[in-house]
Amino acid sequence: MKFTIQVNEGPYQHQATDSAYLFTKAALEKGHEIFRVFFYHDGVNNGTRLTTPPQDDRNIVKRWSELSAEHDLDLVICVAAAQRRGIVDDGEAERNGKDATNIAPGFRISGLGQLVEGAIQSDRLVVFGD
Amino acid sequence: MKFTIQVNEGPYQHQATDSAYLFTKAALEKGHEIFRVFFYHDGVNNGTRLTTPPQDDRNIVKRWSELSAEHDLDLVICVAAAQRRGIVDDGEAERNGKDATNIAPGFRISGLGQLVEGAIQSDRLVVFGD
Amino acid sequence: MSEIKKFMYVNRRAPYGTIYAWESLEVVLIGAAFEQDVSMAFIDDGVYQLTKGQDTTGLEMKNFSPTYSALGDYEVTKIYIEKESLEERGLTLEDLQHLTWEDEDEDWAEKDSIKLVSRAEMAQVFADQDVFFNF
Amino acid sequence: MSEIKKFMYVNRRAPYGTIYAWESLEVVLIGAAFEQDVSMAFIDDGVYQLTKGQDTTGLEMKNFSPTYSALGDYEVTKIYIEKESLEERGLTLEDLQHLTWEDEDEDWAEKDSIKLVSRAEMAQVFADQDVFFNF
Amino acid sequence: MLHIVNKSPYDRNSLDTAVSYKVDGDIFLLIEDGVYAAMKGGAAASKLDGCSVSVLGADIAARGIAEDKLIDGVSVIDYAGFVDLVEANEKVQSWL
Amino acid sequence: MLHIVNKSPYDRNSLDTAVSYKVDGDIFLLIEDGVYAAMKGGAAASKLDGCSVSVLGADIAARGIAEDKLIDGVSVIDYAGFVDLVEANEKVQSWL
Repeated sequence: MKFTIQVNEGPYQHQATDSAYLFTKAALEKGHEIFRVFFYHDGVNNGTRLTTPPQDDRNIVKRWSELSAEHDLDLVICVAAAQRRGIVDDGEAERNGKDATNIAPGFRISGLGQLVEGAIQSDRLVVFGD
Repeated sequence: MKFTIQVNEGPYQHQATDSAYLFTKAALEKGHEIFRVFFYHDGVNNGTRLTTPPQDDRNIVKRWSELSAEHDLDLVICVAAAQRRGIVDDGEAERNGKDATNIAPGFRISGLGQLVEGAIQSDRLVVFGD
Repeated sequence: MSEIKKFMYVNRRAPYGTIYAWESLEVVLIGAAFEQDVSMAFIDDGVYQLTKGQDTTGLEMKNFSPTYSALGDYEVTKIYIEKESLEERGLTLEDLQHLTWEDEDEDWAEKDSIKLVSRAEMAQVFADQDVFFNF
Repeated sequence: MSEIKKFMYVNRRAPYGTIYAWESLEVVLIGAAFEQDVSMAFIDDGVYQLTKGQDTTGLEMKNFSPTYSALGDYEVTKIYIEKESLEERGLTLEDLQHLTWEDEDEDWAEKDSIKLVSRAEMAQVFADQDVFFNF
Repeated sequence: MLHIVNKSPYDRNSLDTAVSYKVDGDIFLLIEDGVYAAMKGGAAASKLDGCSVSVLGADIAARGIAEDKLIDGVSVIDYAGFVDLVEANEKVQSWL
Repeated sequence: MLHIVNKSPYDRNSLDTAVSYKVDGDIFLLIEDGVYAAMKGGAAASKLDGCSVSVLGADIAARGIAEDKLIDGVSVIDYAGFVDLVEANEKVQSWL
């Protein structure tokens, strides 16, 4: 079965991204297809490579990046939400005159249409948030 | 009178940082002293210079930076919360091997002791959050 | 391509205190281009999103409430408002914006978009949907 | 320097669902070095922070509940737990960690840190504080 | 004590909790989504019975709440008034 | 319909709302702080009367809730079981 996952909260503050990750991993392990993981609202903050969590805690961003690399997972960050919150890739940096980027490996920035398309193309949309 | 302000949420998702800003501005206009604004939890996300909010909306980060420049306001980002969420200055970048920084002008990263000191040195601590 | 799906946007949050109401509206507007069968439900504090006379000047925030009146132009014409949620908050339909759409099959006659339903009726509306966008 | 202030840390959130409980505890531990008169209150869902037997393995999260037992070593010895909040949740003190401190004035005798109080008593405890840290 | 409540009373328990700690002389300031509690005709309005209540004018305006929709006795203040309240009350709690 | 509830019933109204939309055949999955609703002896437990309820095992373990502290009839599932529930229910709502 084909799933699209929506994540509405950033790392560490709310459990939403943990639940989404563990659900996504379990779905992949069961042989399902994850059509897309869409990061919306504060969820875009999951896509920064600049985090340095404590050694004895999980690394939420890295976990997503690694899962993406392993399963060719499409991790999409909403561009409008990202602009409000400061998640930037090379293209965004150039367009908006930013002097740095912070996007993490495996994530890409795109429009809200990607969420809608995910909902259309997938059998299920599962939303994780606050 | 001397105030310390604590901000627990990031820009745009929750109104907390708006309320904190408007309160801080009003306190300064009335001639009070703002000993410190301490950004904790997701509040640290107020301190990234990489945001590009829509033209017709307020620029939350820039507003804080400008208020800081105008009133020599001490804007402190909690280091532990910042590390979890990816807010980085030069020192943090070097310590944690990060290839970019994103801290906004007027903000500095320091320890939780700065919050406690703020509470001790100020007449009032006012917390804004979710 | 898949067939047309019934999309339900469920709005349960007040505006301005959090950004969910606004960012939800943005999905609806973008999603309109995908020509699905779209409905919106306003329940619990979500009914506050549609109140008349919002003026955000003092908050220095963008007032996005005028955008709801554009929903009809985007062919979002099924807007369910829950009676119990209104009543609990001391509101009536008079307190909310009057949202309409123009029916091109009937010489662009202006029609009401808002359907006032009970909680029990809303449960039936929900039971008839395919995809839920919860904010 | 100011005189000693009465600091009250008010904990109203469950652990793990959000980070507030943990990041609140971090302030308490750091704040202990400043030698103020510290109290902690656990009310509403905050009482869940102290439940015994927390095992976060399945969530891949750090289990910070053992840290509460170190509070006594940091001279945080006034831990108020609200009776009504416990009862509403079907909990008793037996379900919570037993927090203690050692009194150096009495040959390091082990004493209870936890004070079970009613809501009315908690209101009086609050009335006696100087600074509130709300999480 | 000044109690600051910023959450809708229909969504969260924070107003319930805040008023349950009321002692003589306490003041309740409603900001952000907290202002909905002070609307006339709402089921939550009675939670404020016997309380001294202020609301932030900018927050009610943003939400389309005219002053005549507020329950009797509520003071509408601006941010300067908010600052004054904090100054006037030695103890301040934010019921997040 | 699968209703997913992730908030404490003592803090938020989301469980109240979710169960008020129950129709025959609906299933309630409690995750994150939502699991507290299923604790025996809690004032919120009765909200689940007549509902088919599952809870995530990892979430109850993290919160120190032994399975024998759960109200009768609750299924404890793992994330794979969560995936199965989503697969088995054509409609899924997250009551955020």
